[in-house]
Amino acid sequence: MLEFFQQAVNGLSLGAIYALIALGYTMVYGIILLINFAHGDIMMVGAYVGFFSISLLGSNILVAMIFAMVTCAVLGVLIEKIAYKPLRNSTRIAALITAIGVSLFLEYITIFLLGATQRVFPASAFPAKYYNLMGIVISNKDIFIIVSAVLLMIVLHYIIKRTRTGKAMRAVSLDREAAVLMGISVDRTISVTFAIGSSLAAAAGVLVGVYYNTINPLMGIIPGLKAFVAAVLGGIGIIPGAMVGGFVMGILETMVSGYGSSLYRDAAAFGILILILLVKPTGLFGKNNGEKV
Amino acid sequence: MSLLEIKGLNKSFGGLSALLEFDFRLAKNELIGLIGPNGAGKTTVFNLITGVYKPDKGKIIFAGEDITGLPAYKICRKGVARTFQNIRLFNNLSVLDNVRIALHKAVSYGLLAAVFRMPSYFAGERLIEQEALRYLEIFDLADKKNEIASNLPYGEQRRLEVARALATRPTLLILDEPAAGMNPYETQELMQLIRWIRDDFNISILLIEHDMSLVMGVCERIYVLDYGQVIAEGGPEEIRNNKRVIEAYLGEEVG
Amino acid sequence: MLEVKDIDVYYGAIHALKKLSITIEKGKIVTLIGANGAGKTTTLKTISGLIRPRSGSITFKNVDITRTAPEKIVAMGISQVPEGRRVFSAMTVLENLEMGAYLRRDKKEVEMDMEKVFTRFPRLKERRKQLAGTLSGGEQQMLAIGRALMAQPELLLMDEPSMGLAPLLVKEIFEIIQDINSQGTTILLVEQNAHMALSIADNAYVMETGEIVLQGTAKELMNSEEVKRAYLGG
Amino acid sequence: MLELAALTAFFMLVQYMITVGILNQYYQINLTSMCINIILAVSLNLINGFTGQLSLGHAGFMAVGAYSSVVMTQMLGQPFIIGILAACLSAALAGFVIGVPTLRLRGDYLAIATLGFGEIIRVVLQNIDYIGGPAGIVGISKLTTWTWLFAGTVVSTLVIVNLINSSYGRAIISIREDEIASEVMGINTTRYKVLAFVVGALFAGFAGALYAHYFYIIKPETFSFLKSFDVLVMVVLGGLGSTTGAVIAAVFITVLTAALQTFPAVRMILYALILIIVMIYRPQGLMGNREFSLKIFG
Repeated sequence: MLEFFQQAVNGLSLGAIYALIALGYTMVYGIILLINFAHGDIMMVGAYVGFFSISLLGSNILVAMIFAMVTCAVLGVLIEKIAYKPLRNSTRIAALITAIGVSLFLEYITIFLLGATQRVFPASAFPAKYYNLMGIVISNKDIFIIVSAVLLMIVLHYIIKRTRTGKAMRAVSLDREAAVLMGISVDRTISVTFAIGSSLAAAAGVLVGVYYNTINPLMGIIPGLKAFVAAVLGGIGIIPGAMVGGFVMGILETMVSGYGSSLYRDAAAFGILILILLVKPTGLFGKNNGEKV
Repeated sequence: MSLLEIKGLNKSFGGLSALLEFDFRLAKNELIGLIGPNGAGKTTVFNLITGVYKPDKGKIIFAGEDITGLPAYKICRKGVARTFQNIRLFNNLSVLDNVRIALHKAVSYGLLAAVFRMPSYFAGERLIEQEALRYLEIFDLADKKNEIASNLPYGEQRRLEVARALATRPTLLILDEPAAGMNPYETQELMQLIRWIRDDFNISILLIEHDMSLVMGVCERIYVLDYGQVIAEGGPEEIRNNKRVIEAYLGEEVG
Repeated sequence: MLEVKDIDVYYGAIHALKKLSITIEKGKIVTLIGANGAGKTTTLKTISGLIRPRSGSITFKNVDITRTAPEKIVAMGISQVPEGRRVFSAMTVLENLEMGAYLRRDKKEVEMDMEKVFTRFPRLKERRKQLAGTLSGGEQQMLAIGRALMAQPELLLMDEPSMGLAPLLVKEIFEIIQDINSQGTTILLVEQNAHMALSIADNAYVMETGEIVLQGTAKELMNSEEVKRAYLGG
Repeated sequence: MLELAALTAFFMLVQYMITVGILNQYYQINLTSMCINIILAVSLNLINGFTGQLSLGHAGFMAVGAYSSVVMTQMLGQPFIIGILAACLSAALAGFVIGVPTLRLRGDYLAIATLGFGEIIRVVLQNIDYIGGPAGIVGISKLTTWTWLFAGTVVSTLVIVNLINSSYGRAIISIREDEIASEVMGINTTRYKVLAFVVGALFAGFAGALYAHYFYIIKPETFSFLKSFDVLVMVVLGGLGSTTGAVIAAVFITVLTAALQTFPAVRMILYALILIIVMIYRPQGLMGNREFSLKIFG
């Protein structure tokens, strides 16, 4: 039983990271119906920005995170303007192929510029401490990851529920034409969505650096895909769904590694994806709406 | 005996009832119109008959067979063909290919004959092409057979869609707003064409139309739908003077 | 106030509006009637800037708005109650109304206008925390009207406000339209329900396949055989 | 007839150049990659281009084919032809098993599901000790000859071209054009989607067998989704729905890959740019859906 709770706690911090990434997927999908395949790679860029601001500028982890978030917000907006906006009226498949292109581009331009080698996230940024809570070991890293992820989610929730911009985002995703009739600028709203989604991914990137201690240019692929699965699990386009989906994925993953074989951990994620797509493609929290003829 | 008989058909979308206890009969060789204000549920009826949607409740009997809930391709194979309100051609394909695809259900050679180019393939392809050209000629589109469908002018796209539907050799043809976007002159032509198709192909036709002159001029019997229910049924003259119909269309007389 | 002059609109191969002209004077209710597919909704969408005409011009208060972005047009004082209501279903009644006032910065006045909407539609006030998607058809229509009013329009475009509503509700909606107009908002009303529309309008246009086939005062058209023909065929 | 003569002459010429050693090892490797890439691109194009169903799992089927052929030839001591048949059949079966449930999904969901299945295939291969687990199988005898490559490429291309230019092919294309209209025209769209998927998978398996018996070693890592993306680049560049385009793009990408062998990152950056730029500026690809005619039995 103790073992089970230990695994759950381990899964919680991983799940928090997935949830942060999944939020970006779900927000972008909600507003332009695009699976932003490059989202995981934006997370990777965030991790690198965080890495360099700690190792070169000597900033502390919070400053590094903010730095990464700002950089990636700009990057996300640029990607949308350059690669996705021209395709807004094309098929969704064309947009998806472009997104795959952007993903490959980010991965390999990073390899080209910085090399493919793994880098060790500076341990000085985060000296590890462990606490024992009734037999369950929890590290200060876990606490940091969970707390910062939850804080960011609260901020996001506030933005979306309370602010004018957040409401405009929801309006555009619900009915773009009606939103235009309210005087909402769709272009601007889409940009804001990319900025927020990408900055959350950047924060997740720094947290991944803390969690695994290492970063590399291809580090975004697998967490990106798993976060995507989390978004689908919760019902893509649905924000609370992404949060729940993220935590479920994280906990499931540690359970599979803990009780089964870690070799199957990635396959399990895809298995869940396919199961969800086949059984309830709208996700746990999604509603059904068929194609109109 | 009626060719198509619908009993107590119901369909709702997200709790909103689009069609309520819809009853309908159509005899062999009849030409029937289905009219009603926007959102009355007319296209829903078509989508249910042709299997694009599945009904929540009710029965659709076609030629004595229950076709309720069958997939669309099976319903087509039983002899129901249709056109769409917003024209759904195979846009990037040639005019000829559009009609040839409709003839696929009667293809006379097998998959392996196609892949290994056996004699039956060539014979079958010739047959399909001749047949397709025949339909194109009827609709005066034969000289455009190599044109890409989306490049045709609007009126010809409408005609091609009808040609394609007829090529599936239906016993019932369903036309969803065939006159939409046509000028009065083209509408006149269309009226004659519809009558002619019915007589020449010896089939039944059911049409939704907003252009009342077309419906009144060509249909023998008309069903009027409002809020998903039939509010009137009868010949054109009857319908024109029916109080409920006038209300549904012009609104209640005020004062 | 609004001058639509010779506009041509195409959807791909379809010539949807053909040299269409409409004039609306300040303070009036003008109605645009005609059968389905005649191009009424297209006309409204073109005025709101959602569709660009290929030729012709639209001027509002003597400013050319033919190529103006939709959000600027809203800011200039034209708002629309779209066909089928189009409320933001997963947002609350209150949020929907806030969206109507999206471009406004005068918080106090917005509050006041909100109160006005609630006085006009008490049922919306009761349900202000409810999601718009859970409202009945009539309530959604009221919300759509209230939302459009929150933009403080000088010209209100209404697309089939009676669609899909029970006769009693239709009557109520039309009374509301008259009331809005009497408080100074000019209205362009697109309707299928010709009798109702003509009964409250000052001037009217009848459309058929993208063209204006008839125009005049509402009284003239009310008794016209032509109007009946346009709807039920000759 | 002329085309047949030209193809035969080409075959003889290359065979001669190999025999006398004009084409050295380096060129032969690239020639092999070229043929395999053509088979992969043409078969993926059947699914992505003609049927309009975006599949990102092609490498998975290639893996199934590669492994089953190697099991046949290396572990069970069967002749190469049996290995190839096993590759085709097992990949086609995998295509069927995966296609039936997933092809109900639309557009981007299908893409992700196929990507997931491709990865599951890879992970499963990694976990089977009998076939070497993550390390794969080493020391596969080199049975893929120029004759096999040439015949394989020609047969794959011809079968797909012939399929497309038949009533069955038109049924398949109509799904891409408008699935609902197609269904209403009496076409069992599910059946034809699965057919295209199975045929596409079959040839991917074939390509896998040829690959395994030329390059000496196979491991699950080789068949990750990056390999699927490679093929996708070819199909997109050549034009979704043009077999000629797929062939030309496969040749071009192979040459490009060889030229950039020492700069792998640059190669991938170019791939990425190809995907983005083609989709934005020329979504129909180099060839659109046009074809050069290739009539051999016609």
